[in-house]
Amino acid sequence: MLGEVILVGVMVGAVYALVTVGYSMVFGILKLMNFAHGDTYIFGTLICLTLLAKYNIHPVLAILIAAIAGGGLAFLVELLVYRRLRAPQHRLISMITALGAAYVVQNISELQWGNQVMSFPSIVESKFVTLLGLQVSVTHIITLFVAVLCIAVLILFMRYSRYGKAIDCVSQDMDAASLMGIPINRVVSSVYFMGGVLGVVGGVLYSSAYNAVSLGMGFRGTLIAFTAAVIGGIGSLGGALLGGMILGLSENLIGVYVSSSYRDPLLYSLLIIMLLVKPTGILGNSDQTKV
Amino acid sequence: MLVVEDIHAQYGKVKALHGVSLKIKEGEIVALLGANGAGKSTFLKVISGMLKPTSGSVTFRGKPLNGVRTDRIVIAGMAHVPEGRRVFPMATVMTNLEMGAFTRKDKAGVKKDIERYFDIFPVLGERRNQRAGTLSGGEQQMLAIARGLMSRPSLLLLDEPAMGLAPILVQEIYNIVQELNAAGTSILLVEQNVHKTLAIANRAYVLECGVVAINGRAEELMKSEEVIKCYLGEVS
Amino acid sequence: MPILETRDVTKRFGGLVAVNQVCMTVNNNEILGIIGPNGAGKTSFINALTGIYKPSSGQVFFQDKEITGLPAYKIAKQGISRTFQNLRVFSNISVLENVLIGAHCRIDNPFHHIFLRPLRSRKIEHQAYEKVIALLKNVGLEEKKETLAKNLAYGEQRILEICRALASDPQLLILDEPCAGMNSMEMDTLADFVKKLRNEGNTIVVIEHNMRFMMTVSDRIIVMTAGAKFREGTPEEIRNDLEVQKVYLGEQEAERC
Amino acid sequence: MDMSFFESKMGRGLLFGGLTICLLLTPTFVTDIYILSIFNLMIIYAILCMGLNLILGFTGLLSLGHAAFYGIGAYTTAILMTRFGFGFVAAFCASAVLAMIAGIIIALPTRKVRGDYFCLITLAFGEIFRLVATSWIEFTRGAMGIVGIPIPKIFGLQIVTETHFYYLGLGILTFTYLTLRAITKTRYGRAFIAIREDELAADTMGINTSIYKIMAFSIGCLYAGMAGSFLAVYQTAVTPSNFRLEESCLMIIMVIVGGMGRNLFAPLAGVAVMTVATEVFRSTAEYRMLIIGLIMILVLLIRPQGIFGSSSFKN
Repeated sequence: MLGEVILVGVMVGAVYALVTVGYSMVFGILKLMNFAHGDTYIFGTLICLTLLAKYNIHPVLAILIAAIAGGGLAFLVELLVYRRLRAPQHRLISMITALGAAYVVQNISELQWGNQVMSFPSIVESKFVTLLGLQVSVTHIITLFVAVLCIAVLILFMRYSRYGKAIDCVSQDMDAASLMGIPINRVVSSVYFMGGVLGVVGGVLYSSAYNAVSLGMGFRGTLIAFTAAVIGGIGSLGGALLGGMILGLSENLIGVYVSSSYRDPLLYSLLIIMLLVKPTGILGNSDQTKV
Repeated sequence: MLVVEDIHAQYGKVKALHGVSLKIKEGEIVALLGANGAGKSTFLKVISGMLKPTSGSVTFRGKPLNGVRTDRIVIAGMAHVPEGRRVFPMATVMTNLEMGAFTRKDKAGVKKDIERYFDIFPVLGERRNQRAGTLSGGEQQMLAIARGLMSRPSLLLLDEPAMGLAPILVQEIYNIVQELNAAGTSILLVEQNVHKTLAIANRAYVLECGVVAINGRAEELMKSEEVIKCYLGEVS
Repeated sequence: MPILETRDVTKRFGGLVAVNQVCMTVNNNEILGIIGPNGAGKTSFINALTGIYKPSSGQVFFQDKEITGLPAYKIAKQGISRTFQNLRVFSNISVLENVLIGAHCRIDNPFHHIFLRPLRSRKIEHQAYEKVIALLKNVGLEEKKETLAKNLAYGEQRILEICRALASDPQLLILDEPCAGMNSMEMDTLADFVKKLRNEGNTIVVIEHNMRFMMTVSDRIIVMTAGAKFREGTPEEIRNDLEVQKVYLGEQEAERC
Repeated sequence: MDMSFFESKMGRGLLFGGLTICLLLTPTFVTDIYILSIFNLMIIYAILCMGLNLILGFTGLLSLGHAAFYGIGAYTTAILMTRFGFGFVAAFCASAVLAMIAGIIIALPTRKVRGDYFCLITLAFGEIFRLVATSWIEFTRGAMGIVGIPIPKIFGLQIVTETHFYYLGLGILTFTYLTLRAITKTRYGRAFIAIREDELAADTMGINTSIYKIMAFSIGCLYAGMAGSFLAVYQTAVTPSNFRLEESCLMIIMVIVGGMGRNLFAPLAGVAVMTVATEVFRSTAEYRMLIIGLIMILVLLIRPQGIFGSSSFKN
């Protein structure tokens, strides 16, 4: 039993990490809390649902289209809402506009799909296999595999590609990066786009693993991304992975062995405790204000 | 090669430049002098496209640069080494140099150039896989200059490269600047240290409160009563 | 009589030693200048004195009381007031309110008095107002008291910042690069103003690059390089010190001084 | 907008006097119960937003959990009056104090946590409150809420009709305004502004910034508790859905649209605009969040200081 719970926890954790990565990267570069993150990826997930359920499109193609739609939406939100308020003195103001953007995106989704819990088709046939003596769902294994693969590819991209290194440098010193000829606006847009794409992939995997999706998961997703990013260390990819795993595991353990109604209060308490104890997160760097 | 005419610029709430004009010819070292807050760094930011001037024009090799994005300006052949070094502290020396060549497409050439700068700055070669933030101030300054050179600029803008460095290092940096110039790079050097700068520059402009107070050939300015009075000050 | 004394004050940032075992004293009613190249740790040193940084080691004594590592607001209450290298006036509020905030810790108006003894509370606030008006008159900003600070000229904002620091009746006033961005005329005015403050009984520490300004105002000068105290002496001694010339002034510049 | 007339002493006096008379006489002109109920709603939001302005506009702290303190006030009054037989006045005071204590506890981390992280704490607290109110069924009756809150009596006077509630609300609002005005005119109000403008500089002025932030936050929460208590007796019922994140956001929008900062009345303009807008758009409730979101974005992009705000706010 414990083994299965842990495995599901790891699966959920990997999906959470996928959702967190985009949010965390955005924060790393712009120091902006993107409240619209969750609603954006739920929008993409719902598009995927429509494509699968209504038009019977092949799942891979559906996920691809949905991911691009989600990424495009994130890109649009950045362009229209955040770009003009990028200067550091607008940080609080841009947070409020981010909330506004979350509202708008959520409302648009609600007009299209309503706010009920909808059933989400399984992308792969749900079968159980016995692995190392554990009863495991194939869906869970594939979900875990895809999520880890996405994150691994992202980490490799950030570490070894020229563009990935440029993104990293923009987050370290935006002005200096622009003096190197790195096109800042394009880099920021692409980070938003990537965050949206990965979020949608995470959202689709999660919804398909649990066969359900609802608008309410959007805001919860934002909070999960916040919490996981804060636990792991905001702006760090490894931190996002670690934070996502910690959240996914603890959530499942508590859900099974204590009570599922304590799941969300736990999430929020973890966030508060982490902010109090180590606001820089497990893998984050501390920053010293310069006078 | 660079013609700047009548630049007015505002930086935040402070009006920083009130009509600054400046010319750089091919192969020159031009010094831009002035006290803290005289508008030197703001002026460089205008030239490299980081800050939009309220009026005035910048022309680089016959092409107007007004409102052109910084990355285009880098491609056009101008590199700006900012004040306070501003290396990417969490990235390695190697990555810093690679970023300097972001606008270049010739991978082999970039590799060759990196090795070349490791020859010129052996310290950097020794520390190529070290994080730039762990380098000392002087090493970071060399990295910043090398990084600026990676885009193969024909004009290098150096903003206070000697700032905060030990005097011995200052001399070394100045020697490097002269070498680079001898190798064919034109240089706009912003400095506070009047004498050292005038010693290596061909011409100089002195900024005071956002206007050019004096300009002329370096040797003449060295002897000028006006420079001494206006810029260095004399103790009464 | 020393008013401030530091013993081996050190400040480290990670591996970097910004301030290295600095010992110094400030005497009552003098103007002490601190000079040194950029990055020599002057501002970090001041930050360690005024509680913005906690010193990594060493001790600071102010009026014979140890203030090492106290939070900034407590040090301000003890009577050390400062200005900043990059202007930090409260830009969106009026000149008057800026200076009133400077007087904050000298306004004896406990919170419950606002409701329980409203008359006393109002009287105290009014006294503070009059004191601040007098101060503004003294620096020539009285006519602009209702102007938003951000709408003042740069030089006036510098004066306002000094005025705000003075409003707390400091025993020690620290000015961090007060001449930055000033032309030589404004600098002369500021030099006169600083000397006037000293003659009125204030003790002042000034950090500044401009040698002419420093030579004019300072009674004593400390030279810092690479985080450590390098030399100490009268302006005359510093100017003629060969080592200082080599490390900081440069030969030609020393000649010009 | 030219504000010089309203800022002159006579202009302000006239405006203030006129406004007071209008407010006092409103129930004699407005006989329509529905319209009067909108006025009462506005009064509740006015109290909340004046308090929030102290937190957001003066001190520059973003609170995404103001509705939770409002909720604490409402539930305290509801529980004390239905279960423990408290009178309204006692329950009202207890509500205010409890909300303030909660405010102090939530604001304690401000000494350690940076400004934008602090808003996450308030957000998390707001959600925790709502979840507890929904799932602690024995105590709060869960999503059903607490109903049948008795008619409030103040010194023997029964508050029953809309008009009665109007005057009660106006009384609380007046109290809010007068106390806030007294506080903000002293060194305390200036210290709050100094923290908003430049926390580090404020620190070197001898302002104990962490204490002052806790102070501003908890005082703002005190008024939220009062508004909650008023809501409980006015609606005679409270449910968790009254205190969602959406409510907190709505309050922020009201303050921003009206204008944050020095001018205590500025947020009220936002209250009026947003309450009327919500009523007008009631028929199109499905677009509500879209409209609120767009207003948030557009107002901040075009005029970050709000309609009547004088100072834009800095981080």
